[in-house]
Amino acid sequence: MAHIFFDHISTTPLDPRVFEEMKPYFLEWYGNPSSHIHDQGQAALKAVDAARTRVAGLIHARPQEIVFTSGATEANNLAIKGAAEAYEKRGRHIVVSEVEHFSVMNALLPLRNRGYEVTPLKVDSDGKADPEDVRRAIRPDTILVSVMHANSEIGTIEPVAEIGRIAREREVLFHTDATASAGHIPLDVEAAGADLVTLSAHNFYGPKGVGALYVREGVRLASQIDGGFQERGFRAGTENVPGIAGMGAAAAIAKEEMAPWAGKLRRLGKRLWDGIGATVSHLHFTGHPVDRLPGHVSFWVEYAEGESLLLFLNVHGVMAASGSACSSNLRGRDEEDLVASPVLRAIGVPSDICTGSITFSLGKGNTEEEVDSVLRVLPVIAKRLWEMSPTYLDYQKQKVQGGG
Amino acid sequence: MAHIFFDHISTTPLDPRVFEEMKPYFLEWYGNPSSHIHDQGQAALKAVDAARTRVAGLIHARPQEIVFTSGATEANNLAIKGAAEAYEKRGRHIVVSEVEHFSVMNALLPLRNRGYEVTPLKVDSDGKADPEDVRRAIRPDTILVSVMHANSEIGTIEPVAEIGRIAREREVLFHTDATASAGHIPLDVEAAGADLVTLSAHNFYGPKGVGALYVREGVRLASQIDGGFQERGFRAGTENVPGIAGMGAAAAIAKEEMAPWAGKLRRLGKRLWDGIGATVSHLHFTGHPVDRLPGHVSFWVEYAEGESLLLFLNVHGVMAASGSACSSNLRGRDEEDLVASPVLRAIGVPSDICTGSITFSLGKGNTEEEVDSVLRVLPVIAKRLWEMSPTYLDYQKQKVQGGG
Amino acid sequence: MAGPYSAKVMDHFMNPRNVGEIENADGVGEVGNPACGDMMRLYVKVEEGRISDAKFRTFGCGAAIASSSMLTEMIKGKTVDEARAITNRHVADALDGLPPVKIHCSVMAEEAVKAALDDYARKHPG
Amino acid sequence: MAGPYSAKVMDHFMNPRNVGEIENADGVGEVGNPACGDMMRLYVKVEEGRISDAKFRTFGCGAAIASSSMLTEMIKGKTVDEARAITNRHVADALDGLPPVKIHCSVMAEEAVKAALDDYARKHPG
Ligand SMILES: Cc1ncc(COP(=O)(O)O)c(C=O)c1O
Ligand SMILES: Cc1ncc(COP(=O)(O)O)c(C=O)c1O
Repeated sequence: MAHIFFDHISTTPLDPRVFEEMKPYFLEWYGNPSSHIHDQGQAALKAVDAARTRVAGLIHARPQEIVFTSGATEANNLAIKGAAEAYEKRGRHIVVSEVEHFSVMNALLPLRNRGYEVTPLKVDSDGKADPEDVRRAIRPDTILVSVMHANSEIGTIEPVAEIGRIAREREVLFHTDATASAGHIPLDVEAAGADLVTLSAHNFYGPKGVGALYVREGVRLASQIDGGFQERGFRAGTENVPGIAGMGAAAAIAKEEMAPWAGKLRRLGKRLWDGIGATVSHLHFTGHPVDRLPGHVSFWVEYAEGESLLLFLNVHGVMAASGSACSSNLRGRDEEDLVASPVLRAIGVPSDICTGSITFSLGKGNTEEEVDSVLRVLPVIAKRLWEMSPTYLDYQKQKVQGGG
Repeated sequence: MAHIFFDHISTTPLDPRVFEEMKPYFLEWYGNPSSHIHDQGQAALKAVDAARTRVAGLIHARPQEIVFTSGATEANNLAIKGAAEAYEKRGRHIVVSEVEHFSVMNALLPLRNRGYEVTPLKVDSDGKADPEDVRRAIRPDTILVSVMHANSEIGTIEPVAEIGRIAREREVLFHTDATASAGHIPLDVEAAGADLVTLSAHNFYGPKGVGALYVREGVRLASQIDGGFQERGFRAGTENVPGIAGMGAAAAIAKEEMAPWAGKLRRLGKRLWDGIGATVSHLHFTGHPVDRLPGHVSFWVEYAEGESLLLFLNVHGVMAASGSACSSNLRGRDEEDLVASPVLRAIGVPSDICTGSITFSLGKGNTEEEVDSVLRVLPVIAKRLWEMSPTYLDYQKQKVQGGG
Repeated sequence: MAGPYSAKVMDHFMNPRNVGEIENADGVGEVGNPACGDMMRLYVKVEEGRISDAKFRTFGCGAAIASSSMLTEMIKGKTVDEARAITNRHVADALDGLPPVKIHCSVMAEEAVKAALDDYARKHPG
Repeated sequence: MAGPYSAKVMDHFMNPRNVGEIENADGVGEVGNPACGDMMRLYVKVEEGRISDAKFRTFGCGAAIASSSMLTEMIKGKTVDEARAITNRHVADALDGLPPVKIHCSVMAEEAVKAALDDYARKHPG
């Protein structure tokens, strides 16, 4: 059967070259970097330092500005809670876009409980925040602005450079979550005016279990995982050496090959976008049509529910994600998870029909043939679900009545 | 040159069988468990669930009581901060032994700053806590007792079953950090009366970057890394699937082979202990002589400094750790790190001579020949350092004067 | 790869039984709400106190569609009282189980049959 | 594998120059404290205002031993004033650098030579 992976936004396959660079640190050089007095530890420490330089290179930072974490979620928690606690004396007000990932939104909850105030930034119907809104939202007690680089669900790229400039003018820290974008589109911490940047290895063909937070020299953070003195005191715990080496390798490869990857993904993405638009009715694209992640095609289909779409796609060997929380609610907290995603609500999609949202996110290994396969099966699947749906039936009856 | 790794307490080599079980989750089944609606995600979710069952099996727990983390440090932080915050209304008093790892001790700092009180438990000269001290330390507002299962620096095994029983009688949560012991000596969460247990994969031939916290059914914890709904809400972030699969494999192997490993390590450890005692003068063993980790031999040598001992050992291909902070102070905060370790101070080693402490921690791959090699080089190294040392010179002069 | 669902669920999801409408149904029950991700409409034909036919249309996830399909199979041929006695547990068990967070889909099926039979009772008093 | 130190440091650590005592030294300087992990005792012989011999004993880490050894090499043949001008930076540079947290070992060497020359000055006033 076909095995068409169009869910790169959830995770990417490890690049085999990255795996090769990780391998020596499993069986041969397994040392703990803190035990660098001996050869095993020294080899591990060198691997971590080399990876730090490579990750820094991806975003034009300096090696000592990279703090390795267990992933993007931890990096976002460290950025938000760490900055809030470190700059508490200066103020307790934070500005965030309303389309941030749960790992930013939920990191704010314990802070709110402790009296911090959060101003959410609205986005337009393409999912973009307005830098002028950031200017208006900043108060004398604002300590942090957090706006993501690109949205994973709808693909929209945010105007981070303008937001960073405004934050800097007002002497407020600027954090950007680049989980979905890093390694895929260029990101320069200077150009973005960013003080804190979240990166995730498994989103750019690196391993799971490792991420990084860029921390601009001079920026303070309260560490969130306390213990030994690793990562210059920002993050305790024995380093995930093979994982970090893998993140370094993935960063080096991405830096080198990002441009051709993006070129290919834009071509494939356009083919998919145009094809879907032409063949599936009752379909609405989401996110910005131009300022979006390469190879990212997101939309919702009326009268069809997301999980059912995904299940049928999977039966045809096509793996994708649903923007609605529904697709992951098999382990959700409770039935409330069944509602439409906050991002779709933020861009104004009516909540009674947007449970049918789909995100196709292509990767460097995908092909035109795979796109064409998806273009063949999607209309069939949509039709099948419509024919089962009471809402579609009502719509058709109304149309007949309206016409008659 | 020889490559004699006697530093298993810092980390262990990955078991090649564990690596084989991790491999499929790098290149072939790279899915995100949250995307379990499709085959890739489903394979990942199954791997995580299978590993959960295996890790639970190692400590006689139920699968749903295992929360995967990025390692022992994070697990200790989650246990201490998570329990403190969740049970804040009941009280703000915590009891810990004074020989806990930094990841317990330093996790208490932000809590102290918020008004929590901590009662340290003294240990005797072998490093053992007294359960009766725990009984005396518990107050009406005590919410948590934390005493490690075994100490990594001096090898002593603590009387956790007695402590657990007392904590349970008094309806106080009991956390034990089993980083150094899990996979090496039996641990049954029922027998230990433990509500929270910290585990670390890379300490029992599993991969770095993954650990677990056992959370007894019904125990509440405030999550410390917030975001998506992974690990039943205790810990957000995309799972480190290959790492978790590796931890599961390592747990299954350890459960099976722990007894023969321990038998071998006790033999090798005795050979090393007896040999060192017979050949190196001015040597003092640390930790309990009997209730200690198999293959763990720790001591300090008068008139010799730890880092120099380690450097010379490494020149001879022997890799070990120093109990003094000195060995890792190349990246320490400042010169204060040069002082003797808190554990050695706690067991009463005079701080002006204990910088020469050494921990040899053997693993399942070590041999008698390796032990004998170390027994040959250690006396030579000690002598060499003494001959360079002004304190040894003074000692000898005094001896001559005393004798004359 | 089995996916999150049992083989039985997947079979009923991919080959749902009794999809459609019944013209002049004796009872129609509608439960759920598309805004919450699922909605089911159940049609029953009742002859001599027995459900002689049942059809459904459902908007929803795999479990919702499979529960609807299974329900129609279960109620056909049953008396009204027997059908009323069907619980969500019966539906879930007949599907070889549902993931815990999908139990509400079987609840929806239970509610749908009750709603349809209430409608039948209203239309056929006495 | 190079270890945490430069090849120069490792050479001076493993083959330290001028270990020992000078009987009837013209100056002896002792700095550091074993409780802090390192202690150095430096002996100098001064002839016609020049350091004609230097020996040391050091308790301490690799950097402490290497700094001591390098220091004795550097001061031999120097005038007292030239030796006094030696800074920790000179010692560290001569060793091809030290890790940042080990800089204090070169500071100890600088202090040892000053202490030894102070002792010399006390014993040889005028
Ligand atoms: C924008 C964004 N930030 C953060 C995360 C969290 O990443 P992880 O689950 O790898 O920690 C995600 C995951 O999908 C994301 O899309
Ligand atoms: C007893 C104990 N607990 C916790 C830790 C922390 O482990 P990690 O650095 O792998 O997070 C260690 C590490 O040496 C330890 O010895």
